[in-house]
Amino acid sequence: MKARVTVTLKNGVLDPQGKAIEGALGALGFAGIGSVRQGKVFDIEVEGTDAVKAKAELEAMAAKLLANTVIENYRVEIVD
Amino acid sequence: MKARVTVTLKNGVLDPQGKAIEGALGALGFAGIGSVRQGKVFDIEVEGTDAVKAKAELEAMAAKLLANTVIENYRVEIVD
Amino acid sequence: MLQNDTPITPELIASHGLKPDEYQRILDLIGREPTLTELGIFSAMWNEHCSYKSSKKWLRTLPTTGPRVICGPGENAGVVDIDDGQAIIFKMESHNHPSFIEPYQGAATGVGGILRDVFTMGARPVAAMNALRFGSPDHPKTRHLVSGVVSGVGGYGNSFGVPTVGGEVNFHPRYNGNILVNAFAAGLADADKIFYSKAEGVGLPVVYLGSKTGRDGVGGATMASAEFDESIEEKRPTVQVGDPFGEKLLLEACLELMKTGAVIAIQDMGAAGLTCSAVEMGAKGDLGIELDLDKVPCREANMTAYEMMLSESQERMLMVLRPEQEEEAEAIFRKWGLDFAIVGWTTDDLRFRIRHQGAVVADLPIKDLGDQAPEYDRPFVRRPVPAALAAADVAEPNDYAEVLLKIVSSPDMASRRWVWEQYDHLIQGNTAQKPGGDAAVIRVEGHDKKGLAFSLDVTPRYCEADPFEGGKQAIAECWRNLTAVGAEPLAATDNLNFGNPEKPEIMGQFVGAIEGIGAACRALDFPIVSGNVSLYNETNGVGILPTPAIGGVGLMPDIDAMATIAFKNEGDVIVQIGRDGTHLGQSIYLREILGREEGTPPTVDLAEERRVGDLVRGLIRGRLVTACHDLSDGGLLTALAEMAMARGLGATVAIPEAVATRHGFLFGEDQARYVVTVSPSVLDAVTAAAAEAGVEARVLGTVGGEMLDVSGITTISVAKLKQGHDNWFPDFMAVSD
Amino acid sequence: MKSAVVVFPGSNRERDMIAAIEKITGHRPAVVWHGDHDLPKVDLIVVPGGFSYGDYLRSGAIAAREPIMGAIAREAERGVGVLGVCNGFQILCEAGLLPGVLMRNAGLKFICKEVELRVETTDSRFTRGYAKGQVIRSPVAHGDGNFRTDDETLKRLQDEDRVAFRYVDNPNGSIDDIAGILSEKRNILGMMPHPENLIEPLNGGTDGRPLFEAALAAVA
Ligand SMILES: Nc1ncnc2c1ncn2[C@@H]1O[C@H](COP(=O)(O)OP(=O)(O)O)[C@@H](O)[C@H]1O
Ligand SMILES: [Mg+2]
Repeated sequence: MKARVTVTLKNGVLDPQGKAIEGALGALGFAGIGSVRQGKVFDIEVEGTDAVKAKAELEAMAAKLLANTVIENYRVEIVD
Repeated sequence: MKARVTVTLKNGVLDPQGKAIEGALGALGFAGIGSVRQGKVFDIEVEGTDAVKAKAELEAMAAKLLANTVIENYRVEIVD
Repeated sequence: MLQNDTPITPELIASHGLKPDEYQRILDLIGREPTLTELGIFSAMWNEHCSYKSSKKWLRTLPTTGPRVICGPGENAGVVDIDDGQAIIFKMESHNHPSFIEPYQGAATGVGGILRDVFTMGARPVAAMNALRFGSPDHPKTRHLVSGVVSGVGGYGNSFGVPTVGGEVNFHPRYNGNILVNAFAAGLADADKIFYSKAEGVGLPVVYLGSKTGRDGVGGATMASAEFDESIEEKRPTVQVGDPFGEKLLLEACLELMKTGAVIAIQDMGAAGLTCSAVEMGAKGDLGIELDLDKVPCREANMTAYEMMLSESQERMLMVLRPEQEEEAEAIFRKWGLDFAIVGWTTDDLRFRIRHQGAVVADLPIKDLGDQAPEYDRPFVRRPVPAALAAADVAEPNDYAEVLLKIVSSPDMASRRWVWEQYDHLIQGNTAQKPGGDAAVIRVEGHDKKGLAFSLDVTPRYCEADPFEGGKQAIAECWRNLTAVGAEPLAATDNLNFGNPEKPEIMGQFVGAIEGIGAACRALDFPIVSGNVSLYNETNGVGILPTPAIGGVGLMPDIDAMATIAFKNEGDVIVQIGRDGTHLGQSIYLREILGREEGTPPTVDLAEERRVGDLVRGLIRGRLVTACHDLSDGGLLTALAEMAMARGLGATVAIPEAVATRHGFLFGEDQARYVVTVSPSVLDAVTAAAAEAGVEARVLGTVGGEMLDVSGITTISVAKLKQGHDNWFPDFMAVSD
Repeated sequence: MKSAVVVFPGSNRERDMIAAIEKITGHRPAVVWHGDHDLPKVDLIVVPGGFSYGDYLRSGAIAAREPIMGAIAREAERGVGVLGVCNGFQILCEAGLLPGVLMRNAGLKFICKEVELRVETTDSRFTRGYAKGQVIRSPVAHGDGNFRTDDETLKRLQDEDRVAFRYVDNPNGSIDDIAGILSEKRNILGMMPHPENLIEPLNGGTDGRPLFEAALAAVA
C-alpha cells in the first residue's frame, strides 16, 4: 500500500520559509498572492493490505515522529 | 482561492531525509515500513476567481521557484 | 535501459566521449568489440577527468618533492610532514559543471568529495576552503548560482563538522556560462598511519562500504569533460544528491576501522565510482580485481551492470581488508548504520572482471585501463603578451576618496562576510584566525601553540594576459598570504581550470601557467603535492579566464606570534616592506575605475619575493609587528583601507615627494610587498633588519583616528569605506530575481 | 565534578564540548552513546551541538525519540543539571524537556558569527557566575535557531524568570530575542549560542567559561 502523510503548520505559527517565498514570488512578478504556508509530505510504502490498520499505524507514526504536534497538524491518506 | 502545490523528488533521486526517517520509524518499533520519501507542500492563497488562470500562474510559480525541477516534480491543485 | 549486448555504434561511441582513434585503441587492446559495460568502463577511465590525457605530460614538470613531502600527487591527497610525527593531508578539487546545473547539490557534493579524499587517507578533516568564480553580477543567473553554491558548500561542510575557513569569490563575465566551484580540504593524521589505495595480496576480499548505489550521476565524469552547449537541459537527471550525515558516519566508521589494523587498501568512490576505485586499487598493486555486482548494495531496482559501474552515488568507499578481521570491520560499519558488503576479491591475473546475474559482463586488462589511456601532446600556441602599459599613460583619479570607495565596494573587492558567515568557521574550537584576513589559521589539536595556515589564491585576469606570469603570481600570492600571518609555507595543491584544450591557444594558456607555477614553486621551495585539472570550461565557444587556483598550507610553531591585518594601536608606525608601487597594467584600478583590462600583469621577481617574505616572517615571529597585510589586488591604498576597516581605526600617511606617479604608488599591484605596523619603539630595529636583508622599508605614517588620510591627496572616513565594503554583497544578494 | 556528553549519530560539536569541559575543569567528561539506555551518575549532562541524524525531518526530532532521552529525563527529574547547546537545545525541545520549538532562521540562512548576549537571570546553576544584565560574547552557528512558543508559554517563561539569555541584536528572529531558556526546576538550560567555543584566548575571548565553571561547581 502507498500512503501519504501531510504535515502542515498550525494556524498562527510563524512560517519563516512561507514568508520568504511570498516575498520572492512578489519579486518575481507574480501578483495576487495572499499567504504562502509551507508544509511537508511523506510518501510511505506500507506492507500488508488492511487499510484500516495501516491508517491507524500511520496516525501513530505521524503523532509520534513525523509531526511536532506542538506546532503542526497532520493528515493521513491511503493512496492505493 | 486556495491552492496546494505539492513538490516531490523525482524517481531515483537520493532522499537522505526519507532514508533517515525510515530508520527512525524502524527504531521506534513501527514494522512493515517500505520506503519513505519526503516532499513539500505549499498552501497558497490566490486572489481572483478564475481557477484556470490561477492554475496556470501556479504552474509557473512552481516551475520557477517552488520546485527545483532538476530533481523535483510538482503538482498544482486548486483546493477551493 | 540499454542491455549489455547493445551493438556498439559510432553514435554510441561518440556519446561516450570517445574519439574514433581512441575506440580503435580499445579494439587493438582487447582484440574484440567491447560490451556496453566495457565501453562505459573505458569511457570513464579514459576521459579527461580520470586519465588527465591532455595534461599529464605537463603535470609531470611540476616540482612535487621536498624534505617535508611524505606523499605527492597520485594518491587521494598530498601528505606533508608537520613535525611531532604528524602530517597534514590536503587536496583541492573542482565541481564546476555539476554546480552550474544544480548549484546547491553540485557544490555540496563537491565538498563531500574532497572531504572523502582526505579521510580516505586516514586523516580527520580540520579545515576546508572554497574558490568560487561566478559570471558578471548583472548576468541573470548569477545571483541564483551564488546563493545555491554558497548554501551548498555550507550545507555540507556545516553538517559534516569541518570549519570552512577561507576561500575566494570572483565575478567576471567570462564565467557567465561556466562557473567554477573548487573545494579544498585538509586533515590531520599521524605520519606513520597514512592509508593508501594500493591493494596487496591475492584472494583478499574487496569490501564495499557506505551508502547504497543508485543511478546518480551515471555518466557524470564524462559530463565533466564535455563542453557545454544549449542542450544542457537534457543532462540534468544525472545530478547527485549529497548526504552529509551519511558522510559524517562514514568518516567516523572509517577512522574507527583504520585503528583496528584491518585496512590494507582504501579508495573512495568519486568520479566514475566503482570503476575508477576498483581499477586503481588493483592496478597500483599489480593485481586483478573480480567484482560480483549481485552483491553491491543498490538503492534502486533492476540496475544494470553498466549503471552500477558508472554510478556516482556519494558517500561510498572500497577497501581491501584482512580477511581475519572481516567480522570486526563489519561490526563497526553496522554500528554506524552503514552498508558493508564483500563485492569481490583480488586476483593474480591482472584482469578487471565483472560478473552480474551469472554472466561475465566485462573482462578487461586492468593495467591497460590506466596505463594505456591515451596521452596527448596537444599542439599549443603562446599568444603574444599584450603591450606593457605605463602608469603615466593611465589617467590619474580626480578624487582619490571616491575611487578608493568604489574599489573597496566593487564586486571583487567587497567584503565576503555574507559568504563566510554561512559557513561554520568555528567548529572544532581551534580557529585562531577567522576568514577575512590574509590566511586562516587553526591550532593543531593537542598542541598549545602549533598552528597551520591556509590560503587559496589566483588572479585570473593576470593569467589571461600572461599565463606564465599569472601562474607564477598565483603561487607567489598564496605563499605571501601564508607568510603574512607568520607561517612557513610548506606545500600547495592546485586546481587548474581552463577551457577546451583541443584549441591551441587554450593549451598555450595551460602550458604557460604550468611553467609559471613550476618556476615559482621551485624558487620558493613550495612543492605541489596534489591537485586537479578541470578542462572544457567553455560554453558556445566562450572559455573561462584561465584559472589555476592554488591552495597552500603553512606551519606556525607559535600561534601567539600570529599576525592579522587589523590596525591595532593608535600611534603605531605604518611601514611598507618591499619596493614602491608603479605597475597599473591589469590592475583593479584600471578595470574597476577606467573599465580597461589592458597591459601586462605585474611580474614576480621570485628571488625578491622570497627575500621580502623571509624578512616579514622573521619580523612577525620576532613579535616586532602589530599588524601585517600583503599587497595584492588594488595595491597599497586598498590594503591600508582593509587594515583600517578591520577594526575601524584610521591612519595618516604621506607619499614620497619624488614618486613616479601617485596613482601608481597608491594603486599599483607590484608584487613581493607587504604593509606592517610596528610600535615606534621598535621601528629602528625593523628598518635595520630590512636594510640587512637588502629589502626596502618605507615609513608611510601612523595609525590613528577615524579617517584614512593621505596627506595632500585625500581623506576619507573609515566608517564610510566600511559601509560600502560591507554592504555590497548583502545588497547584491537581497535583490530577488 | 562529573559530567557526561551524549553523542548521537551526526553530533559534531561533541569534541569541542569535551575539550572545553576538560580544559575548564581538568576532568574529562564521560561520553555516552545514543543507543545506551542508562547514564553514569554525573552532575551535568550535556547534549552537544551538531546535526543529529542530519537534522533531517526537523532539527533534533529523531534524536529526541531515542532511548537515551528517557534516561536524561529521569536524571533531570532527580535534579541533575542538563545543558543543551544548539542541536542539544533543539533536541531538548523536541523531547518536551523544554518548551517551544526552534524554527528556520528568519533570514533562512545558516549564521556563524559572534553575537552579544544579555544574561537575564543569575538564578540558575548555569548563569550564577555572571552578573544580571551583563553582556557577554558568544558565537552562534545554526540554521534553525528561531525560538518560538505560544503567547501563554512565553508569558510563563517571562513571569517565572526562565529566560536565561537574550540576544542584544537578534540574529535569527527568535521571539522576544530569546537565546536560551531554563526548565521549570531551573536545572535544564537550552541555548543556541556556543559557550564552549569561547573559552580561551585563542577563541578571541573567555566569556563562555563562567557558565561551565558555575554549572560544574554547583552541586557539591
Ligand atoms: N568563498 C569563501 N569562503 C570563505 N572565505 C572566503 C571566501 N572568499 C573569500 N573569503 C575570505 O575573505 C578574505 C578576503 O579574500 P581575498 O580578497 O581573496 O583575500 P586575499 O586577497 O588575501 O587572497 C580572505 O580571508 C578569504 O579567505
Ligand atoms: Mg592577502
